[in-house]
Amino acid sequence: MSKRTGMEVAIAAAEAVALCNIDVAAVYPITPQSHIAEHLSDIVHNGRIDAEFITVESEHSAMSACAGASATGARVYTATSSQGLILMHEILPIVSAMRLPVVMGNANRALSGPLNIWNDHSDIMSVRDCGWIQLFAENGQEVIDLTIQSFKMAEHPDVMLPAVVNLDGFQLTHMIEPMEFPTQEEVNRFLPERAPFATLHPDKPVSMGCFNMPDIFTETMMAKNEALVNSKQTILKIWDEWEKQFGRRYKPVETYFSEDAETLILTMGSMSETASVAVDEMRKKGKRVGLLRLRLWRPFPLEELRSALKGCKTLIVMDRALSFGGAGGPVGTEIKSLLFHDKSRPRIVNFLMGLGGRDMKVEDFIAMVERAGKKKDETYEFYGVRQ
Amino acid sequence: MIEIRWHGRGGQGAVTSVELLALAAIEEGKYAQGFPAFGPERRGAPVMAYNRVDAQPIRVRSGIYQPDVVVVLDPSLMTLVNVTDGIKPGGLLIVNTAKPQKSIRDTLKYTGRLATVDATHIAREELGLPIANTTMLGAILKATGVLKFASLDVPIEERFGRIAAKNKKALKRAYDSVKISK
Amino acid sequence: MKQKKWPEAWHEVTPGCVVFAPGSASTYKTGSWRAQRPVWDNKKCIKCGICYIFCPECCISESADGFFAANLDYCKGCGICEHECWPQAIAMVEEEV
Amino acid sequence: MMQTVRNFELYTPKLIEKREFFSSGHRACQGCGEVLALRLVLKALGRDTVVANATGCMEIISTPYPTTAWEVPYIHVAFENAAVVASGVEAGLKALRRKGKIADRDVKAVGIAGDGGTADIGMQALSGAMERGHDMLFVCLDNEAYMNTGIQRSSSTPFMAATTTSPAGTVIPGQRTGKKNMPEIMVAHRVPYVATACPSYPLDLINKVKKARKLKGPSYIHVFSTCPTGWRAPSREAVKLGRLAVETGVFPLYEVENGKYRLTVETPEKRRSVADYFKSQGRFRHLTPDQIKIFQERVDGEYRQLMNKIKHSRSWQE
Repeated sequence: MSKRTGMEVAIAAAEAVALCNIDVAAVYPITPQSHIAEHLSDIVHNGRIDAEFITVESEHSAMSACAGASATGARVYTATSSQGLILMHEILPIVSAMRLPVVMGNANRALSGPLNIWNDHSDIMSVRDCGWIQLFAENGQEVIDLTIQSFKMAEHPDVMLPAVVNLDGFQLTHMIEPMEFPTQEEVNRFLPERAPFATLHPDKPVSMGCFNMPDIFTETMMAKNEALVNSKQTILKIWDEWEKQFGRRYKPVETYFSEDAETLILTMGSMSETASVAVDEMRKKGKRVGLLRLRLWRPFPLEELRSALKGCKTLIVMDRALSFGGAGGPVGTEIKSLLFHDKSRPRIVNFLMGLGGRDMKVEDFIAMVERAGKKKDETYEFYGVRQ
Repeated sequence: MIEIRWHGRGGQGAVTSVELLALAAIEEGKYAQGFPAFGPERRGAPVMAYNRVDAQPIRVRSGIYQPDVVVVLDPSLMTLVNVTDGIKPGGLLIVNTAKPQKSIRDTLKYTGRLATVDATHIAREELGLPIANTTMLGAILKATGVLKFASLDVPIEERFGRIAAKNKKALKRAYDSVKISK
Repeated sequence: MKQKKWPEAWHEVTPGCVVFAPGSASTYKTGSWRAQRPVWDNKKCIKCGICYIFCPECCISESADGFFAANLDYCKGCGICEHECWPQAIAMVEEEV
Repeated sequence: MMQTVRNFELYTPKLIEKREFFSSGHRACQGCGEVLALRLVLKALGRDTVVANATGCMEIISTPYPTTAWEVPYIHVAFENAAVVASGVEAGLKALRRKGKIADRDVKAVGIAGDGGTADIGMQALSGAMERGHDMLFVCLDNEAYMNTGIQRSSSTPFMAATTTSPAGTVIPGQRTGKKNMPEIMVAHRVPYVATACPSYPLDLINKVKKARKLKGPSYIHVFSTCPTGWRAPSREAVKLGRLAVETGVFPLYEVENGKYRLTVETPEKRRSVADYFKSQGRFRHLTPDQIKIFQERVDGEYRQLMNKIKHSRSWQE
C-alpha cells in the first residue's frame, strides 16, 4: 500500500489527470473548480506532462475545444461547475452523440439564481439527459480513482462515450485530506493508450457531426441509448480490474448496513460519509437503518439498486436538486418510476435537502429518518426549511 | 477526534495554517481534514477555517460547530466575532496576543482553558513580518499535544523552501513561550 | 420496389454517425433539380475554363481535347457558366418536359 | 484597367488546382455563391486540412447522414463554435504530432462559418481562438444574412437591405444598421493575416487562402458570398454580383499583413454607382433614390477610410 498524501482534493484531481497523460485540456475557471484549472496549467507549464492547455474564453468553448481535440484522437480533459456546466450544456449531448470520450470533472455547485457558489447537485441534474456516463465521488480518494477509471471507461472501444466525475464543490474541492496516489507505472499498466475508431486526419478523411433526417434520427438515438446502457458492463469490468490492481472495490451502488435494514437512506456524493456516521449512531440505538450510496448515476444501475433494497420497508431518497413544479427531486422521482412495477417495493420518501451549501450534520440525517418514519404518504418534502 | 476552528482575517493565512496542520497530521500517519469556511470573503474580512484530526479515517464532512480548540490569529477579532461560540466544555481557546490572560478572559467573559502567545511579536522578529499564522502552529502543538513537533518539518519545508528554517524557528519560539492556564 | 436504405436498423448506424466515405454525396444526383441545361458551342469556345472555375456544383470538366462539358447528373442549371462565358459559347436550353 | 484584371482572371483557371475537395451531389441552391467560395477555398487549402464547420447552409447541404460532400477531414459540432472546435483540432494534432502518435506532417486546422456563425453568435469563440494565437485559419463565408433559417438579418446584413426580420416596412426601410466590419475586428486582435475575398475573383481568393495556409499562426479571411435565394437575384448572376460589389466599392478586396493594408484587386478609378449593384437584387428593390444616395455616401465614406488605411498603415514588424 502506498503512502497517504495530504492534499487539497481539487489539486489531487489535477494530479490524477496528469497521471493519465492527457494530450489536451481546455478549462475555464469557475468557483469552486478553479483549483483544478490552476493546478493543471501549472503541471503543463512546468513540463510535467506533454499536453496542450487551451485557455478558452468560456465553458462553452471549453467543451467545444474538447470535442475538436478528442476528434483528432487526443486524450482530453476539462473541468467545470454550475453555470459553466449549463453554459456548455448545448455541446454535452453533441459530444456523446459523436461518441467522443471526453472526461470532465464537475465541482458540484448550485445553479443561479439567485447566485450561490455553494454545493448541491442542481448543476449536474440539469444536464442529466445528455448521454454522458455520470459518476459521483464521495471523498478525495474516489476523485483520484474515478478520474483515472473514467478515461478507461470513456475510451473503451465498447463504450466510446464521455464521462463526468462529480465532486462536491468546496466540501471536496477545497478539502485537504489524505489520499493514496497510484504510481505512473501503475496507471500506465491500468490505462491503455486511446485507440480511437475514427480520427480527423487527411490520411483517412472522415466526416464527423453529420446531421440526421427524420428517417434515421430515431435509430441513432436508440444506438446512443444502447451504448450508454451497455456501458455498465464495461464499467463493472473496469472496476473489477481496478480492485485487482489497487485493492479498492467500486460498486455502482455502495451499501452500508443495508442487509437487515428496514429503513435505507439513499445519498450521492460526499454527504454519504456524514450519513454513514448517522447510521452508526442509530444502529447503536438498535434501529435497523442502513445507507445506500449511488455512485453510478448514468447508466442507472437498476438491478444493483433492486438487490440492495431487498427487505427494505422505507427508502429515503435525499435529493440535492429539485424539479420545480414537478414530482420532487430528480433522483427520488426516477427511483419511484423505476420501481413502479415492483410489488415488494419500499415506501419511498423524498427529501430535498442540502441545497446551495446548506450544511447537513449527523443530527440532520437522524432527524430525516425520524421524520420519514412518521410521514404517511410519499410526497416529497423540503428538509430543514424555515416555516 | 479533535476539531479545531481558526479565526483570522482574509490574507492572514488561516487557510495555510489549516493546510499545514492537516499535512503534518497526515505525515504522522493520522487522518485529517483541513478546509476553509467556504465563501467569498476578501482580504481583511473575518474568516474561519477548520481542522479535524483523528487516528481513524474521518467521515464527517459537515462544518464544525462544537470545536475542541479555537485559534484566534488576530486579537482584534475578539470583540467583533463570537470566537468562543460552541466551544466544547473542557475545550481550549488559543489567542495570539501580547495582553495578560486576565484581560482576555474579561473581554470574552471566558472561564475555560486558555493559551496565549505573542505570535505577532515573534513573527515580526523571526520572519520580519507580522504574519502569525505559522508561528501560531507552535503554540497549538504545545497546548494541544495533538501532533509531534517534528511532524511539521516536511510540510513547512515543502511550503516555505528557503525560508523554512526561519518559520521553524518562530514556531519553536511560540512552542516554548505559550502560556497555558486552566 | 422500394430500395433498401442504409443504415436501415439502429445497430447499423455508425458510431457517432461518422461517415467514412469522403465525397459520398455524389451518390445523390442533383441533376433532377435542373430546368435548363447548358449547351456548349465548341466553335466559339476558347478553352479558357472560366465555366469550370465558376461552377458551384464542381460538375464541369475539361475533356481530352480541351473543351468543357457539364456532368448532367449534377448540373442544377443555375446558368452561371452561360452568364460568365466571355465568348458566349454556352447557351441555356430548356429541359424537355 | 478593369479589363486587364478580368483578362488575367480569364486565362488562369487552367493553372488552378484540378482536384476537388468538395463533391458534386451537395444540396446547395442553384447558383449558390457560398458553395462556390467553399469549393475554391478547399482547392487552395489542399488535402492536408481539417475543417471545423459551423451549423449553417454549408453544413446542411453537405452532410445528410450517411453521406458527405467533404473529401477532407471534417467536423461539425454546433453553430457558434467553429473557431474553437478548430482550435481544439489544432491543439489535438499538435500534441499528437509532438508525442509521435500521428505522422509528423503539417496539417492545417480551418474553421469555416457563415456570417452569423462568425460575426454574431460565433464572435466570442472566434475572438478567443484568434487571441490565443492558434495555428489556424478562419474563413467567414458571408452571404449577409441567416440564409439557412430563412433569410433573417445578421450584423453582417448591409444597411437598409430587406430580410425576413428586417423587412422593408413603411416606417423602417429594412436593416437599421450598417454592416459590421469583421476584418477590422480581426485586425484589432493583431491577427498577422486578415483578408477579404470573393469567389468572383478566384485567383485572388486562392492566393489569399494559400498565403494564410502557409503562415504559422492565426489568420482570417472574410469571403463575400452571393446568395441568389436570399438576395432575391437571378441564380446566373451569382458571380456577376460579387464582381459588382467589388467594382462599386461595396466590398473592396484587400489584405492586411501584420497591420499593413493593401488593395489586392484594383477598383476602377471611377467606382460604379451602388445602383448598378442593387439593380437585380430584390432585397434593395424598395430603396428610393434618396435612400440609394444615403447608401452611396456610406459606401464612399467607408471606402475613403479604407484608402486612408492603405495609404498610412504600417506593418507592426517595421
